Amino acid sequence: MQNEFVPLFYGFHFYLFGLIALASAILFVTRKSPVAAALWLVQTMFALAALYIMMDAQFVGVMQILVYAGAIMVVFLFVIMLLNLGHPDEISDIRGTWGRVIAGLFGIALLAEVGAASRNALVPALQLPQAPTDGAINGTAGVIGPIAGPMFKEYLLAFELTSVLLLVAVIGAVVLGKKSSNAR
Amino acid sequence: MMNAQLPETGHPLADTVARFVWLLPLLPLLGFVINGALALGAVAKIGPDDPSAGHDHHDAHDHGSGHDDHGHGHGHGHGHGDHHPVRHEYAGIVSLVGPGVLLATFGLAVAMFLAMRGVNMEEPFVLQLFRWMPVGDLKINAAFQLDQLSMVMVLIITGIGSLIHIFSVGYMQDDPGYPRYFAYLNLFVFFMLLLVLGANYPLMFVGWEGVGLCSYLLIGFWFSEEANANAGKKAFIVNRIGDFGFLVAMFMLFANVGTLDYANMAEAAQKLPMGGAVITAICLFFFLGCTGKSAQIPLYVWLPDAMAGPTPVSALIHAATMVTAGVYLIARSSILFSMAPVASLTVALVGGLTALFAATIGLKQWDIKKVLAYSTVSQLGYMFVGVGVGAYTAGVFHLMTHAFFKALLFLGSGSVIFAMHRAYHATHNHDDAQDMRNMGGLKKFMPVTWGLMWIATLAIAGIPPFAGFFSKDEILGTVFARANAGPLSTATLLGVPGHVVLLTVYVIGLASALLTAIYMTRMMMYTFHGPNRTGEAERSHLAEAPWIMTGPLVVLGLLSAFGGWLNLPELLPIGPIGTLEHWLEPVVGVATARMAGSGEHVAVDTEWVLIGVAVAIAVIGMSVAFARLKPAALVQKSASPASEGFAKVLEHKYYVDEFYDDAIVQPVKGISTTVLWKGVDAGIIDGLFVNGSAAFTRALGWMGAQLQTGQVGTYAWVLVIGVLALLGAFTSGR
Amino acid sequence: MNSFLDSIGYNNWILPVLLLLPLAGALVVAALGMAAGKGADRKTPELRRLVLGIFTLEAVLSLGMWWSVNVGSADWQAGFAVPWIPAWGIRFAVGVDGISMTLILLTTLIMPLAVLGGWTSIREKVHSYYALLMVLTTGMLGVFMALDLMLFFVMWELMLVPMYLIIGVWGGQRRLYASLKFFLYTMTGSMLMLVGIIYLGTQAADIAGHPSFAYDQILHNAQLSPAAQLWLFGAFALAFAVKVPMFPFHTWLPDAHVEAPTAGSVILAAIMLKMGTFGFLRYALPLFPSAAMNPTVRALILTLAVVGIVYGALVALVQPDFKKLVAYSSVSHLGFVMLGIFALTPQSVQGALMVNLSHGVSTGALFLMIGMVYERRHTRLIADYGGIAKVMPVFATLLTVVCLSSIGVPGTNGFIGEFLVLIGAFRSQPVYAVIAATAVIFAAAYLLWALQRIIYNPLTKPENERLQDLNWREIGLLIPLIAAIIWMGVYPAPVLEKTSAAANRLITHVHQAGNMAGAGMMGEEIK
Amino acid sequence: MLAESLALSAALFAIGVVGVLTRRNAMIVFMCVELMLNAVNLSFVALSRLYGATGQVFVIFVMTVAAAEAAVGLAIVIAIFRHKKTVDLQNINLLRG
Repeated sequence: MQNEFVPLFYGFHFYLFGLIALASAILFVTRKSPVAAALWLVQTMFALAALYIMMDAQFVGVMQILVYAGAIMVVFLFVIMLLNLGHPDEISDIRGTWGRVIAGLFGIALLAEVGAASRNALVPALQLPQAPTDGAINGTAGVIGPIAGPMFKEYLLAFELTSVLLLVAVIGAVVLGKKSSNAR
Repeated sequence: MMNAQLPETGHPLADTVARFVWLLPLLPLLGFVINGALALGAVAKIGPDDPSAGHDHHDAHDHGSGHDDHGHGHGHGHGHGDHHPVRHEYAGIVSLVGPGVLLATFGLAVAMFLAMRGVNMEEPFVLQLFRWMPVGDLKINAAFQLDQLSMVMVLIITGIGSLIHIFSVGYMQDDPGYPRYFAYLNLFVFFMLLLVLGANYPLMFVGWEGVGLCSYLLIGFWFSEEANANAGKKAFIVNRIGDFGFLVAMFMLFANVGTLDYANMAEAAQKLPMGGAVITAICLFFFLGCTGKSAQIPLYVWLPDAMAGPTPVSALIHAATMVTAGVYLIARSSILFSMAPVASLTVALVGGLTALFAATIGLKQWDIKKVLAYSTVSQLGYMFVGVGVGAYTAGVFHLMTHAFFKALLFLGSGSVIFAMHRAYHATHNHDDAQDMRNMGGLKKFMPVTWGLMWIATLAIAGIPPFAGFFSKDEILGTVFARANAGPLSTATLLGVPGHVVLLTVYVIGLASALLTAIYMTRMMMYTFHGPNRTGEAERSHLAEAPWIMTGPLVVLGLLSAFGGWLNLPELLPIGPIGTLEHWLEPVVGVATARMAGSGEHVAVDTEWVLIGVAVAIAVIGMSVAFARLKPAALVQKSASPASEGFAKVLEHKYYVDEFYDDAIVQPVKGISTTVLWKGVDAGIIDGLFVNGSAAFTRALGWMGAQLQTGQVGTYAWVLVIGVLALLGAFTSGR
Repeated sequence: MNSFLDSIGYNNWILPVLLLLPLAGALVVAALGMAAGKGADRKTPELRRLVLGIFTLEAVLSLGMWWSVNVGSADWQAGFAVPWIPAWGIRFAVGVDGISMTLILLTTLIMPLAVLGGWTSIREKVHSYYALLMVLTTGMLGVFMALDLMLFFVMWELMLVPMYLIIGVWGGQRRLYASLKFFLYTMTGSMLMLVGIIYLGTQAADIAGHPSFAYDQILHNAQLSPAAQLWLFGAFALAFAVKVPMFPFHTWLPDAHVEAPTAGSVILAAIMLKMGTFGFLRYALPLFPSAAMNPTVRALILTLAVVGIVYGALVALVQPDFKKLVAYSSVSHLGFVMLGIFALTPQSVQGALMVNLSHGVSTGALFLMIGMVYERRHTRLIADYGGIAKVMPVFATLLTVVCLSSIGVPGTNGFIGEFLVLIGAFRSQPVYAVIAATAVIFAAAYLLWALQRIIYNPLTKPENERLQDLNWREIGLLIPLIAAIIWMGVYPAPVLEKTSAAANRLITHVHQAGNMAGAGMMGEEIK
Repeated sequence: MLAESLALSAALFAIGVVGVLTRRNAMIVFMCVELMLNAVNLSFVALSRLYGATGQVFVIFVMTVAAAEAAVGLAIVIAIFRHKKTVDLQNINLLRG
């Protein structure tokens, strides 16, 4: 992917998926129906997965599709169906005009502040180096090995803790979801 | 400590019996320990292992045991000295130990006295025992000082003390607290000896407070009556006001002179300017201590109440020994007082005023012991006049004669009360056994007591040749002499020239001598003369006390009659002249000379006139009393009308107690309760600050809780605002 | 004695052992309690004996310090130090001088008596109670021993928690209010102190920038400007003043005393109040001499001390509750200690130490005796008693002796301390000393009045007629205290000699270091 | 491409925020949170091209957390719905003390 031809082709697709992600995200927040919203979110995630793959993060991209779009969002949809929330209510759940305007202003303010922060190089890490690092260039960055390395060495403890977290989450979900007989 | 002499260093007394001076206080202490253990052992009933286990078990136990404890509860229901027929189980051994240790101490004291007479001693004999409070440059040792002054005091204390102990064997014989009584009495003698034998002021202070403590315990001996317990407490607290003065005086002395030992006081005190503010303040603070212990204005109020204790206690503590500690203190500090004429004038003036003031109250008291109590206050005033004008020997002399005749008077009144009590007890009458209106005509029932008490009365009134005449006359004579010459006459007290003050004191002295003669005669007449008012049934039970009680009276009678020979004036060469004066010369000589100044003795004929005036006044007083008082017109206390006018004021002691109560005690309690406790403590500190800050926190918390709506949406909004603000702050900060 | 102690290396191990023994005991007791489960309280008799044994062992072990500690030496005695948190320069360092040695002995001797005092009155959660008492002991001893400011702070807080629980769990009716008040009051003060300690630790850092909390290091190396000294002194003084307690930070004391169980009151009064004054002596004065000698600061503290003396006495006069009365009397007595410390003369400082000890003994005894009579009658109100000398003569006798000691009657320990404080204070601060001396009057008034209303007067209440006198256990536990009262009153010289060198060093140091604040005439008097 | 990625990430994040602020349906708010997580993931991945694969490791962790969160969160939603018959956040104030 390092040949001269790539930038145009690559750039086109990069912007394409970026715009898809952006558009479907906007559509996602504006849909009244939860089901529609969920589907637009899935769309966003697919677009993001494509971006990941384009950025040499193939493994993450696959995980994005499998875990996020495939598993998590399906659970969401499943719950929406289960609770029969598929039909938009007569009364919209969206806040009033002023709420939307202020929320929008907040969003813009947030973007502006992030932009200003990166321009002011407030966070030293945002002083971006001009050239990509070696690992990124040699094309091995996206494959599983470089990810698994630090994960099972440096971040072994964190990794093990995530397993505990997941266990806790599973138990918590079961306990919460169980229909308690003595519920009021 | 520089002058401190150990027995080895060749003091003339070092090889004599005087090296056992520590035994003097130790013996009574031993008596206290034994009697105290017996007292506690007799009444103690060890409780069960688990005190909170309930009372059921105890009930059965208590009824079964039949201990004499119930006697206690009942016995003191009405008045003191209620004579229970059962003698204490340890009465025998206590009667042996209690007076025994005192007699042994007296014997030892006499031996030391003889040893002391045998040597020529200018320096005091100081026996260092151990280091007591060695802190930095303050080096206070437990040390005893035996010199002429403390020897006299020791002899008075142990001598009179022995007699009173013996008397007590009879007086207290049926009291359930018999061993406790002797324990306290022994403890008192211990502290009193510590007071006079201590070689420095702090050690004297130990004795000073210790005797106060014993006085407290003995006044409240029959503690089941609130009045007695109150009187004891009052005595202690009022004394503490005086002790405050004593303490401050010691502080000033140490801060300015650097020592608290008597031994090098004379030389150390030279640092201070003569008559300066510091030495005057020191002396005045010491005198504040004296007004407490020796019951002078304004702190005399405790002594009359102290009569609530058993009568022998009144004789020993509140007449003969403890209350004279103030006089001893000034005699001991004569070096200091002679350097402060203003303080000395104050002493003399306060003493004179007290003498007069108390004498007037004594005129209208009905309780026989109260009369004697005010008489004691009055006579103590005399002693202070003596030591105030620098007649230290005369002051100590009067202290001694007063110890003789006042002990006799108290013990005599004790006999009377004993008899009255027995009579009332026999008929189950609950009338007042101490009120003179219930007495009268006791002469024919108790002739020995009557005779001896008349000797004492003549002595106190100042009729020659009884003891009191000599001592009183010497004091008055010196006052007159000092008014004419010497540093006192030239000093000024609050702008009033010294000689005016002293002449006033002289006149006051005469006036109170007159009053003394009157009230003493009144007491004798109402008690022993005229018709008997005790009651028909009781009369047959009135009788002289047993010999164990009258015996000591006889000895005291002899001393009261002939005690004056111990220090005869030059004018009356009927025996050795000025024995006591020569004896005390090494201790108070320098100070006396300084106070006398260059002034010559008063002319001989003037002196004769003075003596004549004094005697005439005493005779006039007694005659007036004889002429005006009508014992026959008296009726029993219960039938007596309340007095009117000034008599009522006198009978209520000028309402001084009431005044102190209203002006000091109640305000202090009131302010403490309402302002300090409820106001500052509970109101401001706890209310405003402590609970206030809690309320403030709670209010903040409530406000915070209002934000806590439970609406996730709201939280999200707040969160975003927070993030925006933080980011904004970081972005714009750069 | 000394050679024997040397032969067993006493000085090398005694301090850590004293600290660890109660801690180990606490673990054992807690484990026993857990093992016994629900029926634990039935095993109380055996447990009590075990606990008493541990405390007695502790006391016996500590007694050797009386001989082994060379009080004249300028070095810390029986020192022991190991690194604790090296990264922050915190060491586990302990050591004693004459001052802390006497206080340690007071602690170890009071503790068995406190256990005996609550022998039959603690009936619930006994295991936890004794475990807490032991932890508390470690905390208190640690405060006296610590030579590292962080260790000191940890110990300072360590004793707070058990006492909070003891009051809060085994206390009286309003125990929650009282324990919370106690906790918050003390905590407020000590948090500021923590800030001060951290600041000091950074100031005493070595060249490489490693902080050090070692006491000597801070004492000699910390360069503090006068302004910084003032602030730090304020932070430390607040923590200590609450603990002392000085007027106006005293209101936790009456509540805590009234609500605490007997042992709690005894420990609180006898030992924990000494922490405050000890803190002033060991930390606030020597570390910040120029602040301590600042005329304004000194006048403020002396004024508060004297106000506390008189105020405590006056308020004590009108208390209906005997425990409260004694609590306020503590305010008064501790005022004497503060007066003595800040008068800074040899007599006054040693007198202050003496008041510390004698207050520990006599007030401890007073609380024990209140506990005894409370156990029988279940009331602390003075008005509910009266005339009980008739039925409890032994109790009455002992109470009288203890009250006299508290009043400061000569011949008892109370007198020595007060006398020395006043005579010493008079040399440098005559006005304060004279005002303080009036307390001798008030002390007699409030205690004798209470005494009269409790043991004297007519026996009118039928409930009191059936009161039983003390049992042998109670008499036995009071006898050491009575003996100490008399001994320290009659022959205090040995105790005074134990503290004299340390006190003189302190005075010299503060006067020299704080010279700019105007040491005045006192400089040349210390030799 | 890096700057664009980060910009997109920021935009997606802002959209998520706006969604959280404007929506009251618990399910949608949840999904908005997921969107925000995804936006962060995008940053991680983008930056991992510069700094190495560690960023991707964190993406994995984030996903795990998101999965756990979804599990528990949805269980809570179900429990609440069972109780209140609604998922409208306005009607839910169990958090109120």
